[in-house]
Amino acid sequence: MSGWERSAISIATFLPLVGAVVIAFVPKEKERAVRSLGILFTGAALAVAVAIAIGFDYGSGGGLQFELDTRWIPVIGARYHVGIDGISLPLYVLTFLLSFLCAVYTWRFVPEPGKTKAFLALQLLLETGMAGTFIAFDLVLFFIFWELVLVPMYFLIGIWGSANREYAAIKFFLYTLFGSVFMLLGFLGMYFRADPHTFDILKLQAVGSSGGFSHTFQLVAFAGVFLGFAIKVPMWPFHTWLPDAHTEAPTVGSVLLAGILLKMGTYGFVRIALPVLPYAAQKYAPWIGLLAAIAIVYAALACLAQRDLKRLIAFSSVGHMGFVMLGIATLTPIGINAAIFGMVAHGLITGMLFFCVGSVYDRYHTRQIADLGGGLMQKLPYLGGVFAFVAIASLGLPGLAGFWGEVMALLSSYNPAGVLNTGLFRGFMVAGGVGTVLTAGYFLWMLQRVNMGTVPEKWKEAALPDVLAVEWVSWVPLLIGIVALGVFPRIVFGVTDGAVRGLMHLFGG
Amino acid sequence: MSAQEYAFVVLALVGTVAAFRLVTARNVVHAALYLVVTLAMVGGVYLILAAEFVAWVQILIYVGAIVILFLFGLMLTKAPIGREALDNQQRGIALLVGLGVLAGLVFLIQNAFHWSDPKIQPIHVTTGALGESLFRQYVLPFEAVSFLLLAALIGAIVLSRKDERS
Amino acid sequence: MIRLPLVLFFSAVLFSAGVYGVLARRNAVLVLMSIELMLNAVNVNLIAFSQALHDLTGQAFALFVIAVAAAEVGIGLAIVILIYRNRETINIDEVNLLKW
Amino acid sequence: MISAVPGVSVFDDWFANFWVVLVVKAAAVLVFFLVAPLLVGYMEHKVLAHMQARLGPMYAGRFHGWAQLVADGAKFIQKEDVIPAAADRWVFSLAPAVALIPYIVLFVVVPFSNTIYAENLDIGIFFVMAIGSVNVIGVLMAGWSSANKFSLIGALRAAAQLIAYELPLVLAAASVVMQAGTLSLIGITEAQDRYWFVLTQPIGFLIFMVASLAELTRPPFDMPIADSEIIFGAYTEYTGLKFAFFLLTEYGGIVALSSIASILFLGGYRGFLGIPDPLWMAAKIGALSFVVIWLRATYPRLREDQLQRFSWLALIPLALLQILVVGFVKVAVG
Amino acid sequence: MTIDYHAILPELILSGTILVVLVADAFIRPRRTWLAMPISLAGVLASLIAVLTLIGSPRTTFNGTYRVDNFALLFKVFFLSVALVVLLVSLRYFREGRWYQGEYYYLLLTSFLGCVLMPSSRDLLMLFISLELVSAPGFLIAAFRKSDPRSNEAGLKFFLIGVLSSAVMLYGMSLIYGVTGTTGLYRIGAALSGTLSGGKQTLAEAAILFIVAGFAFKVSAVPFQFWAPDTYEGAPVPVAAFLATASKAAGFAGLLQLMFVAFRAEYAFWTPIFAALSIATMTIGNLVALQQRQIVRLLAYSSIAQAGYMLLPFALVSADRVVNHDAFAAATTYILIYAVMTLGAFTVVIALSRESSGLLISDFAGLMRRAPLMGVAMTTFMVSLAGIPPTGGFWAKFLVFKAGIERGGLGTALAVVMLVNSVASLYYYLLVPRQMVFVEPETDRPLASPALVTGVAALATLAILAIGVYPQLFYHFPPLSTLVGP
Repeated sequence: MSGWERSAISIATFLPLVGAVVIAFVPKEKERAVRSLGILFTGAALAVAVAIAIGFDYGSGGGLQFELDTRWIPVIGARYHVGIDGISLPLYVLTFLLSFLCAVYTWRFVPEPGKTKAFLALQLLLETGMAGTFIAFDLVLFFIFWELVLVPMYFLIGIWGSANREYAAIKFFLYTLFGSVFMLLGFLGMYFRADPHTFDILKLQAVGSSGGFSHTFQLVAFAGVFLGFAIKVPMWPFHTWLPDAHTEAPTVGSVLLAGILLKMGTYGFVRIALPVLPYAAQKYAPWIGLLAAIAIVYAALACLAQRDLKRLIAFSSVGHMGFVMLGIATLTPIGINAAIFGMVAHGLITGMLFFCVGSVYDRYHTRQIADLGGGLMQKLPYLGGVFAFVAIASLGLPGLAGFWGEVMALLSSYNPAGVLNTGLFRGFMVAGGVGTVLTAGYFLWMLQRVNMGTVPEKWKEAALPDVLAVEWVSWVPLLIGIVALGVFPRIVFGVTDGAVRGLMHLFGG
Repeated sequence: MSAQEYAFVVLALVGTVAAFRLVTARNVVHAALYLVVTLAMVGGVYLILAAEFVAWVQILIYVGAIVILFLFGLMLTKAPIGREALDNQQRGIALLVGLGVLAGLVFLIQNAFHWSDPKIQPIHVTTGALGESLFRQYVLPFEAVSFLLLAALIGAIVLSRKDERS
Repeated sequence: MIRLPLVLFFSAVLFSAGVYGVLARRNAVLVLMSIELMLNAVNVNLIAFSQALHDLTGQAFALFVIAVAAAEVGIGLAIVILIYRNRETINIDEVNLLKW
Repeated sequence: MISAVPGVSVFDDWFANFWVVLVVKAAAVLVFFLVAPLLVGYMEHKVLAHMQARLGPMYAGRFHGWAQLVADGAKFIQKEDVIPAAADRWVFSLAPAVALIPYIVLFVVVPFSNTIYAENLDIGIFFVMAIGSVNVIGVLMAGWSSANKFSLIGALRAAAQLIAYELPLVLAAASVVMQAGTLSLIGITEAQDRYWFVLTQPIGFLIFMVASLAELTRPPFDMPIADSEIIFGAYTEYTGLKFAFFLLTEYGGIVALSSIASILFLGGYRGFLGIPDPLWMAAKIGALSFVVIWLRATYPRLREDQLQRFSWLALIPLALLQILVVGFVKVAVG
Repeated sequence: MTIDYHAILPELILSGTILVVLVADAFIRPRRTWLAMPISLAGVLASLIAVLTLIGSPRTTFNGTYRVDNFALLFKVFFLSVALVVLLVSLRYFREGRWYQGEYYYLLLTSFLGCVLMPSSRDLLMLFISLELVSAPGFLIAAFRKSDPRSNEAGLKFFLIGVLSSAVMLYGMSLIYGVTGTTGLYRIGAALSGTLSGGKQTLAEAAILFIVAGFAFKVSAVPFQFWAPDTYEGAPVPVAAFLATASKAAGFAGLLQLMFVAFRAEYAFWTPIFAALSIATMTIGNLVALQQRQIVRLLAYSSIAQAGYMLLPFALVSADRVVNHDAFAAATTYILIYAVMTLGAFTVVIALSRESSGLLISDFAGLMRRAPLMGVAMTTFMVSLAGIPPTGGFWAKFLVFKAGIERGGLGTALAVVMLVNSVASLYYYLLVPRQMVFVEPETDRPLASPALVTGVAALATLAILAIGVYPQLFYHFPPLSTLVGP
């Protein structure tokens, strides 16, 4: 293996961290330098990530590539084991893409109270944590990256958030931490039950698929990791931190939170919970499916009741993640593929939605649907257009990215894995279907209230800029992505399918 | 019972009574004086147990120095003649705990050592032998204690001296 | 010839009396005296065991305990006098500026 | 670890002997204690008087007032035993006994020849120091229980002084012990068969004597009873027999410390010229007592702070130095 | 018996330094008394070098009562490093204001002498003396702010509870001596695992209880924790830092030796006690910490809660050697990492105490702006104390969890309790960064922090982060330095 292959993903992952340190040493008066550095480092990291994607051998997406497995903490048996496979790759690239776009966006939009330097440094730190989670193949390493996102996100929300930011920040922190410590217990349990003791995810998967863990243990351990992942996803009823965090977070924070952070939870299910603890996964799957179905319907209903644009989108996230979880719960290759697709699509779409809302807020200084009062199309045609486009993508219009994830998740639940109760899952499918309709309903209603109609008196005279160049730069890639994924879903499915099938093979069948 | 045991019992009884008076006395100086009695009786017990050197150390250090320090402390802080409330409000609890500890210990001790079985055959230890052991086997703790005493001395002076300014 | 438990009982009595004193007294010096009582109980134990085991360690140990006790009384009284100078009281329950 | 000889405790020893022996010994000690201080007291009367160019007592007992102290005693017995109303009766009454008894007990180990002694403890000098330190408690008791501020100040002064000078005293004794290689008083005496330790440790001797004076609260170290400042210190409220006890304590103390000093530094009962040992001992005690009295007539009283300073900054460092030197010599020679 | 002077060389150097400081203080002019600090520093450094020369095969001297093995060396290096730090941060604190500087350094060093003796003491007598040598100067320097009644009170409480607990501990030691006939830890271990009559065994167990109670005071475990917050608050801040780190670690060093060497055979008796102690300590520490407004008290309760975590591994001891090994390593690691974090936090407090002596948490407002370095440092310490990766504190907790899960049963339950506690603790640990970041300061004036103090804080931050990223740097020391036999 070449040195490039061994180190590429580490380079990409830690470049932002280096960037954060570099930025920390730039005097804070040099605003432009700071912003340039932010774009530079995220851009460089993205470039490396793209290079990885190009160098990726799509023919063998099931195996680990760019793998590096080296000594790290021998005393506790933790290794620095990173690698990338078909499941990770889309999420990995998405991470760098969104981070880069956020850095670009920050060129123009630094939320109150400024402090660009700290803002960008924290963003970069966050990026390392998120990216690392998707490549870690050692539970301890995974956990470290997982937790690494907490502190920067806490400050991003807490410092640059809106009115209720501190409450939201601490709530986010405590919820996720609470979940993750139980996850850690589960990890430790896996370590000790595996013979020989190991934190290596691949080895644990092998142990899990060969029935190396007792049933009782699996049930207990799954409960632990479930708590960790489910809170992060967030699954109903652990979702209550999410609307607060999203609503209060600055635009960039929301984008990253929705676009990537939530994926860490679902990714954890796919990567760790299911393959390592297959028996428990089967036992819990109906319950997960149930929660997912509830989430879909509940979120849709909640959205109908929202008056705050951002909060509405936050709740819609809960619903979308419900589809992802439903796909996972079916334990079928189609379902998991759908889930991964759904994650990527949600990352693009919801990220984009938050950008839009951020820009709307930037113009109107309000997010209340009633205050906006409609007429966005008239007042700011480009922004209104983009917003409408993304909202429609989000409700799952065929031909756009949102569609494939949802429809395939529903499809897979028509015919879940053999061990699962087909009838039950078909029930979930019906609920999901109802959810889709409701989703379409609330998005359209929202568009009607925001985009359509005439411009209210108070905004008529206001000189509001339409989409700026910076915004175009940071949005276009996402918009292209949304269309591209809608038209060519193979972009993702082609990558993931091999890996998913490999995983499902391990998983028991 | 042997003659030593009779002597012991007498000393122990006096010591016990004095100890009780010490913790119940209504006057601080009386308490200190009861402490002297207890200490002396304990010293007597050491003598009966043929630990002569320790016995006289007990008198020299405890009675001759520690109690004096106590009395000094009491008088410098204006120990009044007469009674004052020396006890706090937890006498009942304290009594319970004290009795509990006593009962527990007595039970454990009689459980561990049969009443008649281990009889101490006191051996007269020459001071020389004790000195040997102190300065050979225990020379390290000995030196450590000397540092402790020096620190206590210096520190106590620093704390208790009056600063010019105040 | 002395029965070992007899001596140990005496020590237990001294110890318990000390415990009572520590808990029941409010004057710092009296508390310290009660603690001295407990230390004496320790020494009685040590000497008794030393003679029962015919082992010198106990006696050496007792000497160390006495030395340390002396040091601590010195320290304690220095602190007590310091407090008295600042506060005019050495009752523990009145020395309560620090509260959680 | 046990290198001790299986043997018997002190008490075994006593119980093994006849009670009569004990009683006799006790009586002998007591009698000596009652007689010797009287002699010293009388000596003080006369010596001081002559040093101050006066006669001193001349009437009681006809011959140079030899019975003056007996008469004093009789007078004290007759006097009313007053206990102040505010005093703490028990402590007040016990104080003289507590002050006096240690000095009596102390004589148990003082040898007057290698056969005439009450007890030969192998830690004799240590016993002396231990017992001698108890006396302070009596003074403190007296001072506190009198409910008189002068008494209390006196007692505190006495205690502070006794603690301060206890150290040089013990240290000086310790260097003698080091040279002699034994704690036993007879052993120490016998160790001076070729020369007195005062020759090798003159500084130690001086320290010991000075510290003894302070221990006895004798002039020039008599701040605790400085009559011009605090009347009569701890003893202010005492009358009658109780007061007599304190006087007895003082003279007993002079005898006691003189005898210890003579044992430690002047070869104790060892003499020459064929004069019996006990007489040598008595002579040395007398001589040292004379010195103690002599100093009273010679030096004025120190101030309280000078007194403490003298001990901590002069005597103790000197005594430590002495120990160091003895230690070096001992190691170098041995 | 010949004495292995090399084995006690660090202690000899340290004692020499102590005497030099004492004498020098008497002869240097009052305005120059701060010179005692550099002298002490040099002595500690020399002693540290002497410790390093001892690395190698274990040495035993003084009839087996004193042993210099990896365990001892690890702790000695640790204590001397803490000494360096405490000395450095003390300089400015004690130069400002009317302090008995020379005496302070003298007493501090004496206390550290006790610390250094502690991990080598394999004998009850030595343990007792070391413990006293740690504590007694501590009593004195806790009351060093003489004119402040709060400091006096700090000293008095610390002293009374300290002496009481030594008395209780000594009583236990005397009983152990009576039952086993020895004071040597290894021989006690052998005696306890041999045949004892039932009655004697019970008595030994009671004695263990007494001894544990004594040490529980030293490490401020509930219910012996009352002194800690009061004392930390009242004492000069560097002294509080010392008490919360070195002094506490010394207690743990002693406890480790007692439990793992002398009393291991009785583990069935004492592990439940430690479990209860641990749970009570961490829970009460955390609960009360939630209500604190004063920073030193907050740190004090935090240190109590952390003591609970450190006690947890003791409760895991069992017949399984591997588990014991891991539990031992977990406890050791936790103690060491904890000390770095706490010392760092106190350093920041010292920097801040120069401008406000009351030191409420609200005094931290806007610190991130006024002193970014200190702000980042304090945030790191707080996050680390809460146990969030990628900081050293996480690895400390991780090892404890790991050992708990490995033990299974009770261990898992304890780990869960500890987890819940860690999460709850986050709330109050975040209070400080919250103040620093989110709250506007009254003044924008940059905080004037002495270079020494800043340097120490930066160093501690780096250490915490370095351990956090690459724990292996440090992780192999504790497992090597075990007292659990092969």
